[in-house]
Amino acid sequence: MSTATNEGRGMMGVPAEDGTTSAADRALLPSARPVQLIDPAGRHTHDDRYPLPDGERLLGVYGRLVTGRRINDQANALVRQGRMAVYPSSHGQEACQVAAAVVLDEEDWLFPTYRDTVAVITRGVDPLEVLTLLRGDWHGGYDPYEHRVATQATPLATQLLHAVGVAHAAKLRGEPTVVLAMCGDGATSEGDFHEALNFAAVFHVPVVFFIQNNEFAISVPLSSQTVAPSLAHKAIGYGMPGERVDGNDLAALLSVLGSAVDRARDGGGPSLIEAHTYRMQAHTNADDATRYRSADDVEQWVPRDPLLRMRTYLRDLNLLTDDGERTLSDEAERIAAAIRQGLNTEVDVNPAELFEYVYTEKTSQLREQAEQLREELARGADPAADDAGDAPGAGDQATGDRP
Amino acid sequence: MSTATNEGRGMMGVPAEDGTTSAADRALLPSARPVQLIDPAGRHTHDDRYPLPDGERLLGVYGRLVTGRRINDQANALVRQGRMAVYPSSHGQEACQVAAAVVLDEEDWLFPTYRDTVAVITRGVDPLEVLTLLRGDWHGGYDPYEHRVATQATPLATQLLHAVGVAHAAKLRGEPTVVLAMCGDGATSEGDFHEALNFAAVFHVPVVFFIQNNEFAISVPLSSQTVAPSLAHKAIGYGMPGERVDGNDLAALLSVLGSAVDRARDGGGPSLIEAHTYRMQAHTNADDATRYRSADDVEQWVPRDPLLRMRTYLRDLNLLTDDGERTLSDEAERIAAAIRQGLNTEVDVNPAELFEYVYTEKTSQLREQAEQLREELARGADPAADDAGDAPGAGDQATGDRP
Amino acid sequence: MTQTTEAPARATQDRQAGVVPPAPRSTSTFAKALNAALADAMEADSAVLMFGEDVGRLGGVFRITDGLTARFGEERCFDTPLAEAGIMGMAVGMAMNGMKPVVEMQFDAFAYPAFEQVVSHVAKMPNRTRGKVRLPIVIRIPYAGGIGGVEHHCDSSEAYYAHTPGLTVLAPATVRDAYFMLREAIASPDPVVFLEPKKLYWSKEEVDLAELRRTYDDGQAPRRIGRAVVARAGTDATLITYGPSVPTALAAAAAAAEEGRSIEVIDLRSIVPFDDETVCESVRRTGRAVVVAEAPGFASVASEIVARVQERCFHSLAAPVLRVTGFDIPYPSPKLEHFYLPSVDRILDAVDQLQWED
Amino acid sequence: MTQTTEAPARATQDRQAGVVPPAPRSTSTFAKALNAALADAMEADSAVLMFGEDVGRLGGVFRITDGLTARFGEERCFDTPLAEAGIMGMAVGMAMNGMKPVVEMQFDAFAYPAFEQVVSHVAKMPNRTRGKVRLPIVIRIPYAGGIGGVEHHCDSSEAYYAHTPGLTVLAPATVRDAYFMLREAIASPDPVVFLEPKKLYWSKEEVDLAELRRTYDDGQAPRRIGRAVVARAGTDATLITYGPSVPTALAAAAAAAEEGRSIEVIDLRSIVPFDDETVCESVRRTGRAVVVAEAPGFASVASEIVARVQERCFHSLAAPVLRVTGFDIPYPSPKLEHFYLPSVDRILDAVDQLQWED
Ligand SMILES: Cc1ncc(C[n+]2csc(CCOP(=O)(O)OP(=O)(O)O)c2C)c(N)n1
Ligand SMILES: Cc1ncc(C[n+]2csc(CCOP(=O)(O)OP(=O)(O)O)c2C)c(N)n1
Ligand SMILES: [Mg+2]
Ligand SMILES: [Mg+2]
Repeated sequence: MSTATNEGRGMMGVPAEDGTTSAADRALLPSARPVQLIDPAGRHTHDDRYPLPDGERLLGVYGRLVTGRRINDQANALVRQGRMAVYPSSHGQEACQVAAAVVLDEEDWLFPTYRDTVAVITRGVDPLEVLTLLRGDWHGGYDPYEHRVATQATPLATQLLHAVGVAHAAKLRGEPTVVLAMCGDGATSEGDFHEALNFAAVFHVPVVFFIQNNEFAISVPLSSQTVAPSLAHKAIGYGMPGERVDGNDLAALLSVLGSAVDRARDGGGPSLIEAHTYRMQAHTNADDATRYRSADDVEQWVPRDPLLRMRTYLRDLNLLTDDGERTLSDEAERIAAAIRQGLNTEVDVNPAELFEYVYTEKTSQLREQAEQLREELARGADPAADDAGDAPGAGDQATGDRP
Repeated sequence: MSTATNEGRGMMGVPAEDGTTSAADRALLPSARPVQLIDPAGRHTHDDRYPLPDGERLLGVYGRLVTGRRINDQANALVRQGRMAVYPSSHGQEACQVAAAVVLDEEDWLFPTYRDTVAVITRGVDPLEVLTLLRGDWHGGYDPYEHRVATQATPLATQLLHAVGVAHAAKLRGEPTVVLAMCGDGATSEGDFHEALNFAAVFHVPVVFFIQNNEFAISVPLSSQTVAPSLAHKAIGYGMPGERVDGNDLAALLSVLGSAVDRARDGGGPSLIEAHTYRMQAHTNADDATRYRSADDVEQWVPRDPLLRMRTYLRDLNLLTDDGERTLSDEAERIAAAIRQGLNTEVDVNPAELFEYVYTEKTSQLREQAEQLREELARGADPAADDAGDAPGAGDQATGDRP
Repeated sequence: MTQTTEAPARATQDRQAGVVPPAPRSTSTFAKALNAALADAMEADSAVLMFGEDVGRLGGVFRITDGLTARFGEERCFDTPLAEAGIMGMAVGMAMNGMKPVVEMQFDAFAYPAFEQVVSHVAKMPNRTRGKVRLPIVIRIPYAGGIGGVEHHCDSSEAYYAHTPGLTVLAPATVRDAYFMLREAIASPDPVVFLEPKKLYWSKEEVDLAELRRTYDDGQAPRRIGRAVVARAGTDATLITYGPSVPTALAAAAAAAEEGRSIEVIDLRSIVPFDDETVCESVRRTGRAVVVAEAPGFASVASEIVARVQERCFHSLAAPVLRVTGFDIPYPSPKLEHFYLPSVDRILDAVDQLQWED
Repeated sequence: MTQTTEAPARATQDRQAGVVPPAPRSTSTFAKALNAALADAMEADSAVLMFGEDVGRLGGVFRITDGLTARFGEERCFDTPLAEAGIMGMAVGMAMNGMKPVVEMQFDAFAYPAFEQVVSHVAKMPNRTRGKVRLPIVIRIPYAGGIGGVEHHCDSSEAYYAHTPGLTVLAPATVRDAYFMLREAIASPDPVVFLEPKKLYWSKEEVDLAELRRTYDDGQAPRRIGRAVVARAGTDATLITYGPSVPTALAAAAAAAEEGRSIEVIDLRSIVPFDDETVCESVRRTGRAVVVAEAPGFASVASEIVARVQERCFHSLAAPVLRVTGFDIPYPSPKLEHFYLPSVDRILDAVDQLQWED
């Protein structure tokens, strides 16, 4: 057989007749290019299927973008200052972060990853509670029920199945809840991604799967992760529609995600949306990105910055003024200051809590063990004083990448 | 948004423009209908891309089909007679079984499932060695290296990854090995299926994934397994071509599988082939299929029998004569008789072997334990005599479904 | 933990708790008791859901869910696609959102694909969220061997779960316990791994399932999570066991009685939490103990029991605590499994080695 | 198993085996020793491959594979898609087909998605095929805590593997052992779970890696699989430990010495196979033992050690064998982990409880 290209050919290298792709197939495949409504230069680009959100809406959400960027910068600074162990920054991905949060209603659920701190905060969760985890105080810091935001645990793709379960339960009770579940490009390789999409499709539950394709999984580029035409092309294999969108275009994200959420709420079932974006910084502060990509690679994405283009667009239409910008940056600064202050205040961690939540009621084993620790502490033992290992401190730069 | 059908519409319910599907996409999508070269009435049906194998070849392989059916019938009978604990029959799927084996060269590898006994025997493995497992003598009975056939272990979809590894090793050494890896429709839901296809595509290794879609996973119909347009539509999500084929049409299977194997050998990478067939009997003898499907459902597939149509085709062309048929059924009977005789001869199982193969060299722990058992047996203890549980014997009909 | 010391024989247990057991009117199998427990729990609480592979129309490969779909509808008892991590992960989400999912893993070894979901989420989510998110999930696992199953159909996997903090791990051994413990597991706010010994599915007892339901619903069934029970009273040595090995241990005790040795048998029922009190009370009294379990012995629940007993009862021990467990090998093929399983003979051998003075 | 009884101190071990150790010329970290072992093994045998997540250009998140891709090419050391079952399953196939794959699971908890492949195939395939298919796979797992990692980055998962027949389970604690044991693991025809204590990655020793290579290649390195070592000689009590807890146990022994108690420390190194001989020789001599390990104690490797020691050394024991382990809780967050980890104080407390006569 041939080593010839597959372009325009059937599976076995024989040219396919035109029209073998059915209308049903086309409905599930993503558009040929990622949906874009505002180009990097800040100009509106027309799209037949996705309307441009109006100016007021864009202006409102742009403010969240400014805050989101400020949060990323602030968090990075706090890590450098040793106030936080680690921070997986979403710098450059803020349009995805903000859009994911604002397209949801109150009764909806958001399932973030460890990188989606800005999305979680945009949804309304107290920043200090969000950062509890990264500060090392506890494995989670906010009540998932308060704003309907799941925990940011690190086992990749596992949360997508939880999202399906939450949506399934809501559907069984006839509630209008939609669930937006986020993951990265790397996470799409995990078996749980596959099982989550299939379960969602088979049970026809209201989940929007939202992939932030930022081209890297730590050091591994997308090309080593998949050779599919796009990640959105995975959708048809589950019988759900897939779409791709410019992940640095806030307007396109709002429109595409918004319409997927509407569709899910109206009983239209799940869908898969891939946003093309870029991880502008290292995986986390513990990572050394120079080992696997050049500054030039990163440089190319600077002009595509999500804030830049939205700002240009809004300024060109005079929706955003100097005054308006000041107001937005003041607001962002206010939030950053609160985070700074909060993280500079030491929080008491109580070792007795270690035994509190493992079971609803402590087992007799845990009662004994809690008592042992209590006695040790009462005797004034300081377990930290005598670690004989050669352990580096938390956040050691050479530790590699966490989470 | 709409509750309207998605037919001919973009993801969000807006009609898609024609031509959004690229030629590259079309090359990876399966044909609109399963490839068929000989219809149920035994008539050749033309296909642009897949040539009909010549008569001699079809006649040769038809003989294997007759033998395969006989093996299924014989094994079922032996289970009824209590000579074997359990048998997952491929009755009705023999065209898939035989084709999967005969399209491979000697240097290739076959990765079967528990249901693919006929494929394994067709590849050349001694039937009695194959049945060791189902007879309960040991967890496997043949040397995988002798005919390059992996074990028939039951954890679903796990073997697909092993197949990728075997192909990858061969590729690294520059060997021409192709690996054909089989699984069922149900197994496509497992995470390992997803990971295997993705690994194969990313590493561009010579694996042909061959799904026998027999419409059931024990009691669960395909419609509860997936809502994809077809299982072959999953291929594009990995960037490999997918194809579907009439799984009861031996000619189409030989052509489609053969061309996928050629392509893989020529460096064209992996592909996914879905055969539409039907499990004519219960999942295993321990299963009660009347609980989940009607006799009518099964009846509809009788006229599509893979032997029937091939026989008609060959007789119509006078390639198959009365004499020829007799020869074939004599040969099948000879093999069945050997199986019968073999299974009626009790095999000695040696408990000392239990400790022999866990490690290359017994650990001191296992040496002690082997010695304990040896002593017990030397003392004449008969562990079987005193089981105080309420266990049914092996193969109890009510046990449910094994494997 | 209290009733057992005073009430060594299992038969008197409910009576002690103030329940007058009715004259048994009918018999039930272990499987049927589980089926009834599921039905009664679903009847009592609409948040209880049952799902997994083949649990719908087929009623499960062991028929434990028989009739539930017909009775409660496809939304309450249903088949999933064939993917165990999927089943477990979806259960986590459902439990997060107000449901009480009961999931069936078709066989023990087929729960392994769900291991990450179980260890990293089911067991840890309540702790991670400081108790805000409780996961009232029951993971039903047809468990262990002795049924002539092919490879991967007879694993004893309790150690994996018992070693994982956050999970409750139960293994009933009688028809009554099967019913009450499954009801209790479903009612528990914590995730429960519920191990159903396959070889006991067809065991029978004289029980009236309607009676059990009334007893349970009236709050009259004594708690079983965390409570071992003395299945047979004795004075010379203690056999500590659970699940599929309970009948074997009882048979061994009966055989020993004929030889004049009085052996106590403790059925743990609850592996986690562990009932130190009942176990230690017995061993301190008898001074000798053998742990019997089907799983390979190395780093197992049996190891734990030996370790705890010698830690806590050291000075009462006249001999080392011994173990009769599966060998440290993969579970054997059907024709060889009887060489592997703890047997009456092997238990009696171990008892003989307990350094009797005479 | 032989050298240890006569050669209680680790330093003399290689000398005993006939190797004259050269004067140490340089120092190496644990991490660098692992890196050298991989490179040397790949140099020695072209069938050795290294793959996993980020092990290529990045050199692994802990840099254990640093430079291997540059030196041996992308076909010998490479990144995979992000899927652990995929990595493990592909390794099985590669091992079936003549390769010796070394795979890295990025962190302990991220090996769980591969659990089914490990338990149902890696551990069982050789047995299933009556030894026809051997699987010379090494599963490298950055292991355990003490590094201030977030949740899921500090699990001690050895019990899951040690309980699974068919796996060899190793945990080095010194730089020398890191090198020699990884070479031995790669050379083993059996699958090895190789646990690398994260907190020891940056520990240093005076060793010359080139010298270690020569020693190993000349067949002069004494076997370590199945061989414990006396890391510190003593007469009053024995601490039995492995991996990340070895330095802590040694520090406790040093502290006890100041109080006039002579404590022997045994570094198991090899969890499976287990070196009963070395352990029991010591305990029979000292009459007292404490097992130290970081994993939750319930149904753990520590339980197994206690069980075996009391089974085999019962009449030598002056006190119960005690355990200092992690609590039965999920591994704590960075700010709380020091309350969880076995500490010198906690070990000394346990030693104090060993019922000393004076
Ligand atoms: C199951 C699992 N395996 C490995 C890891 C380690 N890990 C953490 S983040 C990461 C890369 C994730 O890449 P991607 O999904 O693209 O998300 P991104 O970091 O780019 O947002 C890896 C391998 C993990 N957290 N979970
Ligand atoms: C991981 C795993 N889960 C569950 C099972 C139990 N099981 C055995 S066969 C089967 C159905 C498989 O269906 P399919 O893949 O369509 O193959 P078929 O039996 O139709 O050939 C199930 C659920 C298993 N063997 N492995
Ligand atoms: Mg990414
Ligand atoms: Mg099927």
